[in-house]
Amino acid sequence: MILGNPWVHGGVVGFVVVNFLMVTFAWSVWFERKFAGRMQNRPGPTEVGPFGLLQPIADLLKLLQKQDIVPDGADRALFNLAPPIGAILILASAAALPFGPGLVAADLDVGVLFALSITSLMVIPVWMAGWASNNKYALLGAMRAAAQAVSFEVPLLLSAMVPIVLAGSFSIADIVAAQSGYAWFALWPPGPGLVAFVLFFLTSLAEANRIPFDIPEAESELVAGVTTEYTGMKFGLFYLAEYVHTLVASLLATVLFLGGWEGPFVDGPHWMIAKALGLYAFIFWVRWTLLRYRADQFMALCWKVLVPTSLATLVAAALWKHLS
Amino acid sequence: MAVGHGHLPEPVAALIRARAAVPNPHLDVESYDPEGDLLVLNLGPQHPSTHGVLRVKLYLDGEVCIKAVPYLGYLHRGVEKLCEKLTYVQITPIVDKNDYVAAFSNELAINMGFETLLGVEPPPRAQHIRALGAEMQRVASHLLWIGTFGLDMGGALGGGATLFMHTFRERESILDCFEVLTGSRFHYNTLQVGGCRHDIPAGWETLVRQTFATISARIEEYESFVRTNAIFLARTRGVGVVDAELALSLGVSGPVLRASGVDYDLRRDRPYGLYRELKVNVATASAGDCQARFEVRLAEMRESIRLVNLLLDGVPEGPINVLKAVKLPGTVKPKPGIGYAAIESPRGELGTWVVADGSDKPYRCKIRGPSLHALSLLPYLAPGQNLSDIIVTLGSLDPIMGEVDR
Amino acid sequence: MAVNEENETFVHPLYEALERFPGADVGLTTADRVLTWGLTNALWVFPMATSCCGIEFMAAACSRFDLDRIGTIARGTPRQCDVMVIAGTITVKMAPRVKKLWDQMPEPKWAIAMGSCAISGDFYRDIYSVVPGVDTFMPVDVYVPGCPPNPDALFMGIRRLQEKIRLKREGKWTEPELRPDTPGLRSPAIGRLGDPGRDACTSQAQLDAVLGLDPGGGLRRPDQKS
Amino acid sequence: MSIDLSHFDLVAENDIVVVPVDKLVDVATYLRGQGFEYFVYCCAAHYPASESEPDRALVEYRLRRLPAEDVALRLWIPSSDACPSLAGLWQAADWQEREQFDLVGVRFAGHPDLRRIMLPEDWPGHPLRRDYAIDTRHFPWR
Repeated sequence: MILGNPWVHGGVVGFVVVNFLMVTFAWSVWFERKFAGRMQNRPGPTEVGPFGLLQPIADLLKLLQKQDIVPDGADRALFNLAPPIGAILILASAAALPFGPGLVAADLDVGVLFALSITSLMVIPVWMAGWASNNKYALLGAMRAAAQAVSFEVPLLLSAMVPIVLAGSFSIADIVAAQSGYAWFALWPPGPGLVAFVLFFLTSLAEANRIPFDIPEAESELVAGVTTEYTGMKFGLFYLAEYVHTLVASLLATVLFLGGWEGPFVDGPHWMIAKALGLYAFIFWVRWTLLRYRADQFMALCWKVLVPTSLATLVAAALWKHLS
Repeated sequence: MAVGHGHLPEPVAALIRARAAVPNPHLDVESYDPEGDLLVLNLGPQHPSTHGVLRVKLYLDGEVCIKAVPYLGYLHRGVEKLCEKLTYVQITPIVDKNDYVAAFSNELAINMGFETLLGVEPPPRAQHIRALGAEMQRVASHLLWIGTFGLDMGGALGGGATLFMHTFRERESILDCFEVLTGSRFHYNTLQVGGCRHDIPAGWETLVRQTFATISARIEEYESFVRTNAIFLARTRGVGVVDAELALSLGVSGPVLRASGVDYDLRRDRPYGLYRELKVNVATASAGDCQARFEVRLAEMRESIRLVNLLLDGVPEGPINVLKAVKLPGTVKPKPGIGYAAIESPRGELGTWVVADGSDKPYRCKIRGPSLHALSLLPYLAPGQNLSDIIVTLGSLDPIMGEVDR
Repeated sequence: MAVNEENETFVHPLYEALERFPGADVGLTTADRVLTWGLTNALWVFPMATSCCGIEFMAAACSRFDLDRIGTIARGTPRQCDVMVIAGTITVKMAPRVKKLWDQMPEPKWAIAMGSCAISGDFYRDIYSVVPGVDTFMPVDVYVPGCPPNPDALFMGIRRLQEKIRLKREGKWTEPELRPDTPGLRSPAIGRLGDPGRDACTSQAQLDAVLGLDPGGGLRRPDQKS
Repeated sequence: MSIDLSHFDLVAENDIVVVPVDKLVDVATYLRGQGFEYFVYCCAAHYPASESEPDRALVEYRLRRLPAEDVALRLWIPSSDACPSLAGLWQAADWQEREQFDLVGVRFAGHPDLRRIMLPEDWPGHPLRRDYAIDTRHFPWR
């Protein structure tokens, strides 16, 4: 059977996954605007299409028509390369993410490591953009992003180690299988699992530059951070990378801690997607509620609180595994 | 009415104050940094959080500021020159645009300056309307400040925006009250020399009472925002500590001064108009940081709401202007002389210094805006601070560029 | 047509080739209509908010009026914006900066002059430091009169701009936007004409003032007889 | 409520003291020591030359001892002369004197940083002088 060929299978699943991510990105922008509007006593987009549903399409069409400006004194090659690299990297990170049994573009033995390492590469296009823009705000934003990524990688990986230790495998499929029977890692080992889940979630927020850790963007300080000089669709690609990054982080949290595609009635990708979107919406909720930390404060938070806690969690998980 | 001594125990607050050494705003950057390694960042004049068109030239070492040089005048509209060309009656709508979030206070200050020269006193009903308007304006102005302060900390795409939208909702309802009173949402042109132009319409008291009942219930939300939000506390505590002595020497007044522990309010200490009979509770805090300023403003809003409700009870009947036919320009002609009158605007001491030469136009009219003095704190506060903290400090000083540049 | 980096307009060769393709006209006009729809419904605004009108601009973005309803959001950087809303007085010191920010915006771009200060300088127009209207140094597409205009007036301005873009893209003739007549600027938000407390002499004085004004714009000088 | 300045041969009436130029710094130093630490304003008004008087400016400083004791120091400065600066005593005088220099054209001797504050550096003239036309052109912007 032709679908048995790993290349064909990977291609088909990858195509579906990438399109899923893109479509979710588009309408999550709509959802976020509506959601934020409801939080702020206003309706959000209403005029463009029914309930404003066509708003993302209009935004996309507009961004496509804008003039493409490369600022004077910018490093042209890096400036032009940064947005597509960001978008490609973040879409590639979804390759190892299974949406159901066998529904994965590339079933890697080290799936967790692959996804995490690719998402952590996102700092490179951001730094390229900040450096190449010839803009001080962008440079400051890139510096902040690099500092943030370097620090938050540590607790992110340490907390992701907890399900790996508990499941005894680096393969995402094995980790999900280990959680079957509703023994989700966020719930079952009562202490370390939940703590690791919260840590993973927090550090994912920081990785994806979401409030309260969005200091690389910091509109009120750095105008628009690294994207200050980007016009049209290049800005759109950064925007896409940011949202898809958040979505990938939600998907990862789902497979690592929330039992993946397991759920009542019928197991399947719909549960996976539902859980991930729930987390995704929660991130929006956090975003439109909280203020922003200062750079040094959240570095202190990372190194003084998150890293020791994640280490302790890892040790506790290892002990749990050893004793049971 | 002290709002407690801020959030910090007094010894700690004293320590913070002592540590806030006065940095030199005239630091010579050339000799400090002969290599030219500092990053020179021009914040503004068009920047999301410079509250208008302020430009601050920041010399940054990494992200830490070494020296901050504010450049003013991007909104210098020559109001003082314009006042020399217009008659006393025509000036009121012009000064509305100075402190554009508290237009009523501007009108009150300038007309009180003219009344000092003329030696007239508005009738009791007009005094009531003036005090009412000023207190309502104070609430509206502080609401806007809380919202923009949230924007400075949370960004236009985050929790700050949510706070901003909520405070604007309340502010809109106050503007509605003003619209019913004066016919205009924003720039009222409602006061004139010797009294008011617009009398209270029927049913207005009920509207105002309802509005302020709602707002006073919702202030609880903002209060809980201060007390329970860890990020807010982390961002404002101990940030931008204003030394009381420096503040006095810089002529800073209003909430910024009171948050530094100086118990001083013109409404109580140099009473004018109706405040001679009214007991005003002055809110102070001792810490002098951004959170103390937030708390003082919150307490002031509460006090203003109390005053509004009190004033609504006892509006006397009678005329609203002592002068006849003041609607026509040229009818107000004070004798030659120099007068100064000051009121407590939402931002502090808003004064008018008028020189009259016996004609129907002022010879020279200076508006002493509190924002200019508050902004002059920035070169002293910014050195040693992070870029993020400079934004927060600047926001907490609440400068309105229309009033700074005039 | 497109604009290259030297600000020259040119017809893309691909576009030329497409036009010769049979049946392309139907497809192209439809595509153009779709693109125009996208363009008009996602006008991101750069708030050039200098003074009072800036506060009303904020009010327009806030809950009662909500610019987001028609897909308009404010961005802090000119590079990502389509419409510059000049809200407030522009002084001689500020004008070069406004021009620079306008030049930094990518094509296609439009400008809305919000408030009488931006339109003509209003009563500051004779002041030594105030630019008498931003259209003296940059193009303006829509004028929104008022001092400051109510947020709903700004909404109407954005709607007018959308209509204008639509007509331009369809190649139809649009009425060139002129500075609004000064009588329009002076109309109060709530007419208190019928109020019993209003003196008849006020109405007469207003009428006289309106009749004595320069119908062409707002740039009348004291020494200049119309 | 007037402050005693008799050892300077000055009389305060209604908070207002007319001070000769050469005594300003001494009087101000004395007042600063007396607890007048709140600087309210520094204003200037220009008076063009008339038959009896040369071209001159009126400068007024207002100082306050909290809560409500005011003293206004009033000086007449001929245009050829400079007013002594009080920026060393009250920091607020720094910007206030710069503003009056910018707009009215009064020069302040001993000011640490006497530049224009409101108008661009290259602006000709001082707009709040009586002989300055309100609608002066400024190429190319107006």
